[in-house]
Amino acid sequence: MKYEILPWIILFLPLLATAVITLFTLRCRTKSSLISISAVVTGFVLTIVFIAVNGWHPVASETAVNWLSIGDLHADFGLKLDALSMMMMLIVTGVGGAIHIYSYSYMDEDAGKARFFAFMSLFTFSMLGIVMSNNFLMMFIFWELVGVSSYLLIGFWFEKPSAGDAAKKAFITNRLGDFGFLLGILMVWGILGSLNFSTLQSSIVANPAALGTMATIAGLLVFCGAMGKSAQFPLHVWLPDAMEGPTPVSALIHAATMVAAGVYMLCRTLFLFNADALHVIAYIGGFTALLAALMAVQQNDIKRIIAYSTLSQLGYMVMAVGLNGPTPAMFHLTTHAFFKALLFLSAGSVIIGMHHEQDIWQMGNLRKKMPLTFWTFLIGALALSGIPPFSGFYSKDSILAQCLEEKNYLLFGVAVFVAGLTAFYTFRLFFVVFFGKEKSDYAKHAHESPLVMTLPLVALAVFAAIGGFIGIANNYGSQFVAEHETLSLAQQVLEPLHAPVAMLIGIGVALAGIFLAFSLYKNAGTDPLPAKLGGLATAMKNKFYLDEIYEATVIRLHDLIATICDMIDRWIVEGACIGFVRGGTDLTGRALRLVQTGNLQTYAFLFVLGVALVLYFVLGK
Amino acid sequence: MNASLMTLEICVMALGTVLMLADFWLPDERKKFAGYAAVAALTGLLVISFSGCGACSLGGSAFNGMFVQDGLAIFFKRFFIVAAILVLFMAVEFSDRIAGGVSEYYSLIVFALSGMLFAASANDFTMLFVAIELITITFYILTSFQRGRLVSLEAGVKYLILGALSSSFMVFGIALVWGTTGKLNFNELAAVAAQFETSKIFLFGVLFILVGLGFKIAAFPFQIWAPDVYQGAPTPTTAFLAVGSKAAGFVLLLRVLFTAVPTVTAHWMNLLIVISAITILYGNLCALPQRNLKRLLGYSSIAHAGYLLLGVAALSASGQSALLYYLAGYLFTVIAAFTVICLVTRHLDNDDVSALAGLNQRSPLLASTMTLAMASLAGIPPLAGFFGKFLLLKAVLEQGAVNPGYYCLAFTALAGVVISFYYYFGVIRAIYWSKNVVDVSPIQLSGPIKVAVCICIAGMFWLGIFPTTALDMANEAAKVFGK
Amino acid sequence: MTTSILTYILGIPLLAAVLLVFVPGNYRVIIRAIALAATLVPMVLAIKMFCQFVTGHVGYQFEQQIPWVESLGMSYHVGVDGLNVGLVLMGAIVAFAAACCSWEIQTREKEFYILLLVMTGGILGAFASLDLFFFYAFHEFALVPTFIMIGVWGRSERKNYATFQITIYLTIGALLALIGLIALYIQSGAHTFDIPKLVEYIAANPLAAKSQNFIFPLLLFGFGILVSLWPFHSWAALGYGAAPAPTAMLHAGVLKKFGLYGLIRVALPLMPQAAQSWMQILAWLCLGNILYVGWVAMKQKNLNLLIGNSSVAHMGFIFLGIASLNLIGVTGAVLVMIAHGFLAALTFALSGYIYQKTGTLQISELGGLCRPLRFIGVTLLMAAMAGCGLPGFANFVGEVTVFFGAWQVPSLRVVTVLAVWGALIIGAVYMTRAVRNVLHGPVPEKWSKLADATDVWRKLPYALLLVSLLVFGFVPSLLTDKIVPDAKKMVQMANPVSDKPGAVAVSEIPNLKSALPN
Amino acid sequence: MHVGLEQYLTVSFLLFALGLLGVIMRRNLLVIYMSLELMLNAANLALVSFSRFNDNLNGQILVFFIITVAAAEVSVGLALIVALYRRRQSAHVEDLTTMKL
Repeated sequence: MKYEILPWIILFLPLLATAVITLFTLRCRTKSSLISISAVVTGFVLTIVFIAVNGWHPVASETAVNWLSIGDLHADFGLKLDALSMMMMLIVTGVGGAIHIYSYSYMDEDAGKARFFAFMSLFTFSMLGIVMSNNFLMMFIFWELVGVSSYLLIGFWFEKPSAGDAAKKAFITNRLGDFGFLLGILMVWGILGSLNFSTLQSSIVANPAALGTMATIAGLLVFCGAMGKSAQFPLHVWLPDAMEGPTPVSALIHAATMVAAGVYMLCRTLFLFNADALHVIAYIGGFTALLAALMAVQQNDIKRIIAYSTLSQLGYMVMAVGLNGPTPAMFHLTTHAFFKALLFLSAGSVIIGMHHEQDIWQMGNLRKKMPLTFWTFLIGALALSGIPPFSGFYSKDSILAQCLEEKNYLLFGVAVFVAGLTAFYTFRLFFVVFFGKEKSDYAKHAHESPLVMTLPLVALAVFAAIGGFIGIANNYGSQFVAEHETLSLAQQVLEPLHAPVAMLIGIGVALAGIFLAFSLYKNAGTDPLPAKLGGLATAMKNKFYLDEIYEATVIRLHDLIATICDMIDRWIVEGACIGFVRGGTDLTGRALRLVQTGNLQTYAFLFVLGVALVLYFVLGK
Repeated sequence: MNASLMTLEICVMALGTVLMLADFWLPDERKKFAGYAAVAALTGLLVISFSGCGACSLGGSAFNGMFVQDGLAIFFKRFFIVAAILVLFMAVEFSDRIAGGVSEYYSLIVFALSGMLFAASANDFTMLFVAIELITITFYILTSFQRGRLVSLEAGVKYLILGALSSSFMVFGIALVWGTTGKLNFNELAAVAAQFETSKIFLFGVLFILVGLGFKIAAFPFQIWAPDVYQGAPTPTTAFLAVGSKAAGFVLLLRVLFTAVPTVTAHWMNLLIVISAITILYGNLCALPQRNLKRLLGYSSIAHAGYLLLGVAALSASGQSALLYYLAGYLFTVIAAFTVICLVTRHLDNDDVSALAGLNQRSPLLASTMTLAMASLAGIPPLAGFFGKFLLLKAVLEQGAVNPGYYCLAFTALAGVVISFYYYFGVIRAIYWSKNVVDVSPIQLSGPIKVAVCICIAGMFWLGIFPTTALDMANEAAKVFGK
Repeated sequence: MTTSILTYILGIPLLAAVLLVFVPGNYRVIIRAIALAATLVPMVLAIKMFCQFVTGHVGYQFEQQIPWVESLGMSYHVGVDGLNVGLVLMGAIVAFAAACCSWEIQTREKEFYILLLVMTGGILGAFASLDLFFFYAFHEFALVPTFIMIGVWGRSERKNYATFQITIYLTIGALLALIGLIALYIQSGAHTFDIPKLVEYIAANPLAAKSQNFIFPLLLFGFGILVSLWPFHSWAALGYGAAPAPTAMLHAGVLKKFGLYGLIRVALPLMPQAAQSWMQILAWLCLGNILYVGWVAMKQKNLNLLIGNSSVAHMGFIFLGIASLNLIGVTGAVLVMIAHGFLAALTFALSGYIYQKTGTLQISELGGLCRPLRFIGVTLLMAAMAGCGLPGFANFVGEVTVFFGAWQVPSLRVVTVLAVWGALIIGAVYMTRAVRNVLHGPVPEKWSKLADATDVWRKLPYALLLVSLLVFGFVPSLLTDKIVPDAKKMVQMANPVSDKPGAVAVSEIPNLKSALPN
Repeated sequence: MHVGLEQYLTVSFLLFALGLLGVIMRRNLLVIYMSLELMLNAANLALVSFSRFNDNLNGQILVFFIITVAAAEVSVGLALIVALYRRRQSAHVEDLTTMKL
């Protein structure tokens, strides 16, 4: 592997940026932002250089230094560089870079710009760490770091109570996932005695039954981590609230990269999962996709809608993994990174145009005011809905095909239905925001965003458009499938034809969804749906009351236990026990000294009594 | 017989007489010097006793065995002289609170000292009785010396009656022992004691003697007098009572138990364990709610009698040497505490803990002395009290194999120490952070008393940090019972 | 033998304390300067020693031995090996930080600094001593100033009660341990208090099972009380809540570790059989710390009480590491000891600052402090993150290592799972809750004008502790490489060949593992 | 009848007990003090009789010591009690309870 130093540089540049910003340039906002941007962009360039030099499959794909070594516990600080990780590096640095640049002007009037970029760099560092790490412990470490940097970014406007709460919620929910993850790691280590991915893989390949009876449990525990990060049901609740953060954050973390980490991790450790584990994973993914899509239909906050669609797309990916389709999963992950980031950034530019008004029913007819945004958003929407030839179409289609290939028709049905819903709510949003008449003064005075913001939009739009046939699937295929033949451009364009059924149905439902949205929301001033759906609509609107349920069960329970413990501590341990001992001692003292009446006669009497006592003690027996 | 062995005693007697006579021709404003003279003389004697020159530091016996000069005796004689010196310093400071006959006060202290010196060498019940009475009777006077103060008289009378009671028990005991065995000399008695182990009358007698000694050291169940007397007596007397008289009691106790009737003692393991355990608890528990300083120290002295009894109860050489070591530390600690009280309460009629309020502003030296004293009593390194308690615990635990009761004893002692932390820290708190400080007038200290205080502090640290010398002395002294 | 660097490290503060006695109380600047110097120098020396420490070499270094009481086999004997070199370093650093933070003390500075220095000397002495007697005496010596400091300079209205409780509790603990140590001395029959000699002697002729079963519980619970082992924990939060920041820093950070160090240094290697039988119980007790106290911490309305409880909860991980009785676990325990030392000191220093500025630590009254107190806020945030075991800080390494160690013992799996829950979830909940309510949210009007720590001197202690946390968090091998050899020796002694919990786990790993490249 | 050691001892025991009772029961300091002397003399009687029957004179020597010491004790004691009486105008033990607890 040539230029072995490059990956290290790529990894540590953002951290360096964070350090420099926090230590020195916290005062000057422009300098800090430039530092951070240059760090990530350089990372992007270097990644390309590295790939150009080494190709997608370097010979010796690992480079490591020992980090911790105690007896049987041996953890390297190591990097694993293969098609999978390098692709992710490209996404993180590339999409991330675009978002960094975008934020430069998005955060322009914010006082905490420097802090913001420091956090962004920290996040980039941790994310790169996840994708590059070559062993479980490293991955867990960066896993946690990603969690905390998202915590910081969500709580960026910490003076807003809602932001603080959202950050807290996100952190703790993620921690729930990490709990399982760490246990999984412990279990795997306990049985196989190693943390290194390659080692583990080889040992499992050598002896598939190595994990023995623990296989399923271990797999699911590790999957818990993915559930937390990739916001799978039931740990999905944090993602929508996470929209409290600045829009670029939503784009970077909650669309393009962090939430993808879970899926990435699943693909990285695919060898751990046995059939049963994969089944569970698949169904959880499918269910999440459905649930989130349904919720998305009735949201009115522009960012939340996209957030829910993110959820359901993640569900897609996880489902794909569960159906032994790492390639489609990663493929969709990549394209999704493009178009979802695109959507978020466009939404961001809309929000800026609307002076931070996020309710879609306050908008309308923005295509006149913000043409560029309008077009980019459209491309994003089409890609998301899976209309050929946009990238989303190819990836989603590959997942549908995977379902059929696995003969899992239930999940196929779900996937199709979700595809339809996706198209529907996406274009609901689209029509309400960009068509019809202005529904507020803001909408009347909306304006297009500056070039620095729109440029990244264009760049992402391009990829969202052509992402489907520029060989992304090839790389992943070469990673996961042993005998994988690289497809030419034409073949890639026509790839979906291999599974015509899936393709046709997919396109069909997508178009249907769009048409439905068009007919309902073309000029709608208010949402006609609740009238039609009634209770279901409110249920959707309120996210099927899941937050409330959690509030009522999990959180209450924990609080209850805490209260009980506190009571015990206060009354039993401290009050009863200590109080008793203390009071008892004191009382005995006060009682004893009553003997000292001060009366000589009593003293003499007690003296004689004492004598008698001693005599009895010695001679009495 | 060679009376030269009694050089120390004779000199002290002479000193006492001289002091008494001095009262005639010393003008009142010079009375102080009598005290300092006494201090100087005693210091001289101390030096002699250490220098090894003169007969007072070589072994031997006089009055056909009534009077022995052995390691134990020498150890205790030095101890008593040091105690007397420090008490005399205090007495000089105290003299302005005595109505008349200051130099009598000094001389009485010196006479008491002579009694203690004899007690240290007593090897015969006659000598024991005379020595004890010499001490006790002088203390009757010393206790009630402030004839102006009712409490002083009351304390005197209480001490008198109970003291007389205990001594009559002792005398009767002696009578019985002598009647059954026909021996008064300890060594002779030891030779024959074995065959009387079963005779109830003999045991009766021994126990009665122990009653008398138990009264001196204020051990349960004969501790009842201590608080009142400590509280009422003039402070220097209290100090001397707490150190000298208690130590005299212990030296005699050791002699009787381990020289006179060792075979009997061996059977009384449980008795000693129980007594020391109860004494510790009683002293500490009663001290908890106590607000009067001297009374507090009275109770604490009961507790310490209990700790010292650990050394006796251990029935081992290491126990005895630990006891001696602990006494040495106790000497400096307690006298330091009482000196501070004596100086602080000069212009006050009550000696409540509150009297210490704001002491650290009034006189940092005294404040730190009191703090150190309390810390040492509580047993905190690097002070004497800690190492002493450490040795005692060690001695007791060593016997644990013999009798599990010793483990219980150790834990009782532990409980006692914990309780004592509470009230000792109460005193320290009163010094440093009491709410209402009424009097912040600085306390003037005369040069000599400063010296005395510094000696006490030095003593506490010396025994805590460089225990080797003292420990060797103690071991040397404890060898007496080895043979 | 030449004077060991350790003697200087622990001697300088004590000498300075004596020196201060003779400085008039109104020379505040001089007093403060002396105190700072007397802690700075030992810190520098400690760092120097840490760097000079020969890594990977088993046995003691920088030794010095001066006979003290031959008749009892006592001697002033100092030295460090992998187990305590880190602790000494940590103690020295925290001491300096505490001295820096003492600017909050306004009344009776002289007495305060004297006590602070005494405490410092005692602490460092306790960790450096290789003689049981000094080991104990130094600790006792450091303990007493704690009580007085809490009593005199303490905060809350319950300070008297707090002083009372902490005094009684710790005294009981210390005395139990003392009885245990004396009994150990007597029943070993080695007639020496010298730890290395004792270890050798007992390795040659082990203690009888009877005496082991008598002594070990004494040490376990004696030391346990000193470390606020559940259910003997209630003094800790209360005491720290009432203590002035520097005291809390020194006690919670350093002095508290004495008990754990004692367990590792004395109890485990000298009484293996007893250890084996007690470790299960210890493991379950430590859950009391991790879960129960964690929950209690959630309910606290006062920042200091919360921090105090969390520090008690953290002790649980150390106990778990010790209970696992294998190399990884014990190493992890030592790591957590050091890491938590820095962390506790840091958090208490910060809460002290906040208290100093706002005059309250009631969480309900605080809020949004990140805005006015930028530096302090950020530091507190990082401390909280370290507190819930975030990678990058030393705590994470320690805790994770402990988990790996405990997982190796099949019988401790359940405990480990619950402990992980406590570490990842409960810790996160109360820490984030605290951050949310203290640092985040809108700023109350009255706090909007608070003065942040700006000049270097004010920032120094916090920065120092934070940096230490980060350094050992990023490069744990700095510590582990030193700890492992001696920990291995210790564990071998604690696991007599007969039954070996570590071995079970190892044997359970398929042999292909040995073939794998580590 | 023949009077032997037992009889003497019984008498001295009785004396001792009487004295003890007096100390415990009587309220007047002077009487208490007399009872104490009674106890001392009980001891003396015992000693004398012992030395008479074991014909060994040490006991009688001791008796002399005791008598002397008793004398000293009495002189001091009476002085004390008188001083107290002067001040308190009473020699009753109930009046001596200013120090208690």
